[in-house]
Amino acid sequence: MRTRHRALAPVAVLGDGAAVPSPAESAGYIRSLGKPTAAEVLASCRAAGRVAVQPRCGVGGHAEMKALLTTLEAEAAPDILTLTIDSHTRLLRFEEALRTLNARPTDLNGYPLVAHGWRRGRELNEAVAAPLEIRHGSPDARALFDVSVAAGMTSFEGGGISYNLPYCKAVPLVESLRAWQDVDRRCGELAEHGVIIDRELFGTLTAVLVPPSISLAISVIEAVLAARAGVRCISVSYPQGGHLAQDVAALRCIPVLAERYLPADVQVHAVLHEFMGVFPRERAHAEDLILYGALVSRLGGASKLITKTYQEAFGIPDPQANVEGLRLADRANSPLLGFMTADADQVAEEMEWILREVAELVDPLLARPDLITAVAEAFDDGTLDIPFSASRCARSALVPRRDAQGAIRYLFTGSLPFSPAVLRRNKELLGTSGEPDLELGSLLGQLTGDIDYFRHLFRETE
Amino acid sequence: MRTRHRALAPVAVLGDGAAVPSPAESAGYIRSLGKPTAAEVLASCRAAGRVAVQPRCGVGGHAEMKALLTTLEAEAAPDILTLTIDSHTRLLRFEEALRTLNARPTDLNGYPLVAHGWRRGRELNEAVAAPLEIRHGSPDARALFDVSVAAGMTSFEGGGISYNLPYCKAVPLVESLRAWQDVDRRCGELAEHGVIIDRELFGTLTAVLVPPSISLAISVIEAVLAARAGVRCISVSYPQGGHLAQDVAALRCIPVLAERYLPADVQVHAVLHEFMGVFPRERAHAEDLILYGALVSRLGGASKLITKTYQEAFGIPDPQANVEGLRLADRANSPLLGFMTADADQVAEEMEWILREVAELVDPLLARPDLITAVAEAFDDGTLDIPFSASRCARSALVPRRDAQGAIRYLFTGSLPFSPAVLRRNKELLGTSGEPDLELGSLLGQLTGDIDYFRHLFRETE
Amino acid sequence: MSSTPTQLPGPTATRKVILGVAASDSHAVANHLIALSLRGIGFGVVNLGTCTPVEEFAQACADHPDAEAVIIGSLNGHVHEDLRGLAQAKATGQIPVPVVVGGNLSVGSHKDGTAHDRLYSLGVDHIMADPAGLPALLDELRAARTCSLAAS
Amino acid sequence: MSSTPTQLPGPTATRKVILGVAASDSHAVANHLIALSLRGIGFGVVNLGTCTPVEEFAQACADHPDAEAVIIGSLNGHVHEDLRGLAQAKATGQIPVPVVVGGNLSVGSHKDGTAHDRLYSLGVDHIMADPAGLPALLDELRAARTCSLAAS
Ligand code: B12
Ligand code: B12
Repeated sequence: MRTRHRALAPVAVLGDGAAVPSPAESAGYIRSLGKPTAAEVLASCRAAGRVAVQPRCGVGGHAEMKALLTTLEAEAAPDILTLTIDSHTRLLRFEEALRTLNARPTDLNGYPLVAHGWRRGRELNEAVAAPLEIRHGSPDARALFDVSVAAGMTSFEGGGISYNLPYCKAVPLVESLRAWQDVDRRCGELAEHGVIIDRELFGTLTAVLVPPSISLAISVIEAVLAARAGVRCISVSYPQGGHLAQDVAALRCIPVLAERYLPADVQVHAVLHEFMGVFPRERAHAEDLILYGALVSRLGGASKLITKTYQEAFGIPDPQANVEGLRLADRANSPLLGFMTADADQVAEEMEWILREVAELVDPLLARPDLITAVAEAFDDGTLDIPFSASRCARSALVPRRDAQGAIRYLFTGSLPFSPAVLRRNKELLGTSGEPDLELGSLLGQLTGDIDYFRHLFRETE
Repeated sequence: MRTRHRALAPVAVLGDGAAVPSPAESAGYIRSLGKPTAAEVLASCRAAGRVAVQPRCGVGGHAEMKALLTTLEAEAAPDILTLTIDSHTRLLRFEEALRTLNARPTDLNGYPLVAHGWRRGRELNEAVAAPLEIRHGSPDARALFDVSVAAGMTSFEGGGISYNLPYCKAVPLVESLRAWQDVDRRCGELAEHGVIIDRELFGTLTAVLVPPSISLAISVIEAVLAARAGVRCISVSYPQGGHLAQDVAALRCIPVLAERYLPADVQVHAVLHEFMGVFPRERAHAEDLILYGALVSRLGGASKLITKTYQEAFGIPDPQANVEGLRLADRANSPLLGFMTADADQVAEEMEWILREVAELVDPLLARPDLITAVAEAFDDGTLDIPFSASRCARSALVPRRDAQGAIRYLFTGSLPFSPAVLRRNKELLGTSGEPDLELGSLLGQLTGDIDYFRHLFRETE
Repeated sequence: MSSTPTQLPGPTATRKVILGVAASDSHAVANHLIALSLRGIGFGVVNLGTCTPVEEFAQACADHPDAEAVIIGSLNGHVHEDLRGLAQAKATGQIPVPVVVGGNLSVGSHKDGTAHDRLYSLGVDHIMADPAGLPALLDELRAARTCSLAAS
Repeated sequence: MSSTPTQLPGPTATRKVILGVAASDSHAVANHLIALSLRGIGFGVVNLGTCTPVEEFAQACADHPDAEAVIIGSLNGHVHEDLRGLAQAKATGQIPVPVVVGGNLSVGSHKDGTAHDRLYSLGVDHIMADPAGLPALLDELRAARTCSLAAS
């Protein structure tokens, strides 16, 4: 149940009209806050061998948001807290966000920070001890970034590809990539003022059946662009797909890729997003999956875990469900679980192929002088692609499927520039002798089965 | 928070004076109840590869007890439910139980079933779908057993040794063993009426630093006595000690011992009691330990798990804590945890020695014609013994210690008839070259450290 | 391995629907699958995809006067604000066909009926839970329409 | 390996206490450890062990008139019913020495002060949390007693 609060005075104009402070002023505020930055928390968790846990959380009203953050901190003490932004704000529909905020704040699926303004953001920040991350989905996040930094937030999610393709229909990639280059440059500027902003990339993409090498290839590209623009701390997030060895391998690839493609002085953290696809509906099943995800993050050596709740299948969770999700996930940090291991051979094999696929996808692009143009062209001609794109900028000619063990493989690769060896392995693992079944109805059934994988596994669909 | 209820009319005389029905009548009632017996639930869980979960739960008031059971069932759906009996009733202090029940029911640390009477017991039984077990600690449980069966309870914990030595000071073993022979014979009688009572033995004993071979040796003796008296379903419980391989090995020894020492037509189930010693006080730590225990039960192939709560260190838990403990423990039944294993070599080695130690303890006694007398004499001369006995009937000359890995070993064996090989191995594992330190202060410190093992492990004592 | 069924045009379509996801909503998976399955049973699907404002649905109605229905998905809880302009678009005849809505139609994990009531008063004609019911509903709608055309 | 320190008698004792656990309570571990540690620092400990009714404590006082205190542990939450007879035993002089109680003094996980008040009104003189404080308390009690003896 959400705590009831007296409504605050309505917000008359966006951000109450207060001019956003300069980066230097914001950096000064952040240093004066007297709390660790997200980057510092990540570094100290990594040093302590602990996976930092962080909720998704965002509600429309200001008092409700504050209560949500303080409740989560009091009852589950996550290492980092979140401000999830509503989807009007994400799409620069600031007026719609403002109107809904004033008319019916509970109709918002996140906190409209631009409408509330940076001063309210500071109030939230000062109400809790943990640093905050802004999680959103904006192809163009420049306005939101400035407000966020002014509010003292030290972690900001997104990227020119990963916050475009899953989050909008018709924003050209060149535009979003340029807008995110601006954000990244501002991070560089803040670093010069002594404040490191953790820039998390949204490797989760469209979340459903995303092959690891697609997620990591896109993160590599975004990470290279971010580092070139001056970002000093990059979190590479990867969405749990559901197959233990594949997920552990994907996470363990992140430091290898960082070493291969990024300058040595950039901190890189691996982050796991607990299963991002269709969640089981029964509480016990959802909790099994939450714990499983948390264990995967530990086995994969992630620095951070973004949690889900047992209400995931139904809607934005209430605070209590969120607390319980965090607590359950934190069990994976138990000192008593040192005995748990993932099969080393299987993980090594998955890593080898993931790294190879990523290289086949990104090496040709990284060789080009203008990476942004190269990326836009690649999506255009299908040499880069994602499944189930929300945007017309990606073809979604790539079709994933689960193999018999539940790992995510490529059924169709569209125009992805994979070597014959990679294509052959995927074919073999899917057991598609010759051409796969092109009949629509049967493909649809198979895909739906793969999407609902965990509901089937828990026999919820019988 | 305990739900508040209107007090019922006070109980005028024990059990409201209603005569207890005959075994045949009780059996008829149980068959008419239309719910599975505990033995049936255990068998079906075992067949499904699921560890049945069961709470500890008992409060003094009748309405409160009913609310507790229905809450636990509604919110956590344990496979079997419990009626934990207060400690006046355990010690036949029925009048004290009745007085406290009428004066201040919340002062009771369990449900005084004899005072409430079998008709109220039936009401509890009929309020829930799961079968109920009576858990108590009575050296002489005959009155309680009759009331329990009349109330339709199909599982009854205890044994002539295991409900004597940890639970009273001066009841001679021969007396308690004979009283329990009566209980076991009544189980045989009920079996003839078509009702199988699950008889759980309390291998947990004094719970603190109990070496596995002591627990299992005493269970073997009680199981042999029970089977001879006609019991058809025996649950052998073992208290989690805290060392993964040792605990898994102990659980896996149970079917081996059953095959070695019991008739083939007796069903035997292994049961794990989540850590029964000093619990950590911080909620997160307690929950880590609860999950760990549950995982051990799965790895050890237990049929059932008796759960604890995060409030264990403080007192009888409230219903919500109990619900949460059950839910967390049930995660160990997740179909997603098939990848977890215990080190096979380590487990095999521990099993070999546990089986050997048990044989050295019980074989001489089982060879004697009168097992009850043999057992009483053995405790008398120290060839059977338990640590930290509550009773004067055991010497507690045996002193356990944890080895460097946390496994429970023998520091002093008193007069236990162990072979030189066993003694040597324990000495080696404890790293005690020559005679161990006999200085009192230092031994006390070491023992306290071992007792507070998990509080230290979680750094609660720094 | 180069062409994929999600890219295949539907077979020569005799019936047509307009499909899309509400304005602030980028959830694409159900949209992809619904398009695939309607095409699979012979519908022509004008799929406007994610993030589609009411005006874009209206424009599609103008471009495809033979469309039988407008089918809108919404998962992110913002359906009411996103369809704010629907009442007017229907009143002015810009969206002259039945509007079917489905998905997750309010914010939060505890649902009640008010979200549906609010949608009906915005001009939504049908609310569906399971897309598997779409073909039958479309048949019904066509039957009703033919009737009312015949009657008028 | 045959004799064990828990069995060793204390060194020649100059001071003596009576120790035990309340009547319905069989928790033995703290009792074992407290006995060990008091003996370790030179006390003679008459350990009545678990499940000790008030009458048994009184009998021990009669048998050991030189005992300085009666020390009672209770873990199972039943301390109030178990010590019901204490007030009378003290009033009649059957337990003439200070009574110290420690352990877990009420049923349930949420504790308040009332459990302690009820114990004081039953005649308990001191309630202690940590047994490590026992030696200091016993010294204090002896000093107080010597004083009051000297004064009388
Ligand atoms: C995958 C996913 C994403 C992906 C989407 C990628 C993409 N571009 O498609 C990503 C990660 C990008 C994402 C983003 C967000 N998501 Co999202 N997402 C999900 C998730 C996990 C699965 C959705 C999915 O793909 N399902 C597979 C399809 C096949 O099923 P479905 O969408 O549930 O649809 C079924 C029915 O709803 C129905 N249906 C759907 N559409 C239609 C249409 C018609 C006409 C009919 C008849 C039926 C119908 O039929 C389908 C089959 O049964 C769900 C939670 C879940 N279900 O487990 C959350 C969920 C839908 N997301 C949610 C939210 C809020 C968001 C965000 C706003 C972020 C936030 N604040 O948390 C952003 C959206 C940004 C935006 N602008 O909209 C919420 C909605 C909350 C609510 N209503 O209260 C959910 C429920 C998660 C949650 N518990 O908070 N999400
Ligand atoms: C081991 C144990 C048992 C063993 C005891 C074996 C034995 N014969 O000794 C077994 C399994 C048999 C058992 C049985 C029961 N137990 Co028990 N048990 C425990 C447990 C897990 C540890 C106790 C222990 O040995 N601790 C080690 C010693 C060294 O520490 P301690 O006893 O806590 O004592 C410390 C302080 O209390 C204090 N202290 C103790 N005594 C004294 C005396 C003095 C004078 C002083 C100054 C200080 C002092 O100093 C000690 C060191 O710090 C505790 C929970 C926990 N703490 O984790 C429950 C616990 C004490 N048991 C409890 C209960 C209720 C029972 C039962 C009644 C069953 C039931 N209804 O659940 C029966 C008792 C039957 C009876 N007739 O009394 C409850 C008490 C509940 C309450 N007060 O609300 C506890 C807290 C568990 C719980 N959360 O429900 N138990």
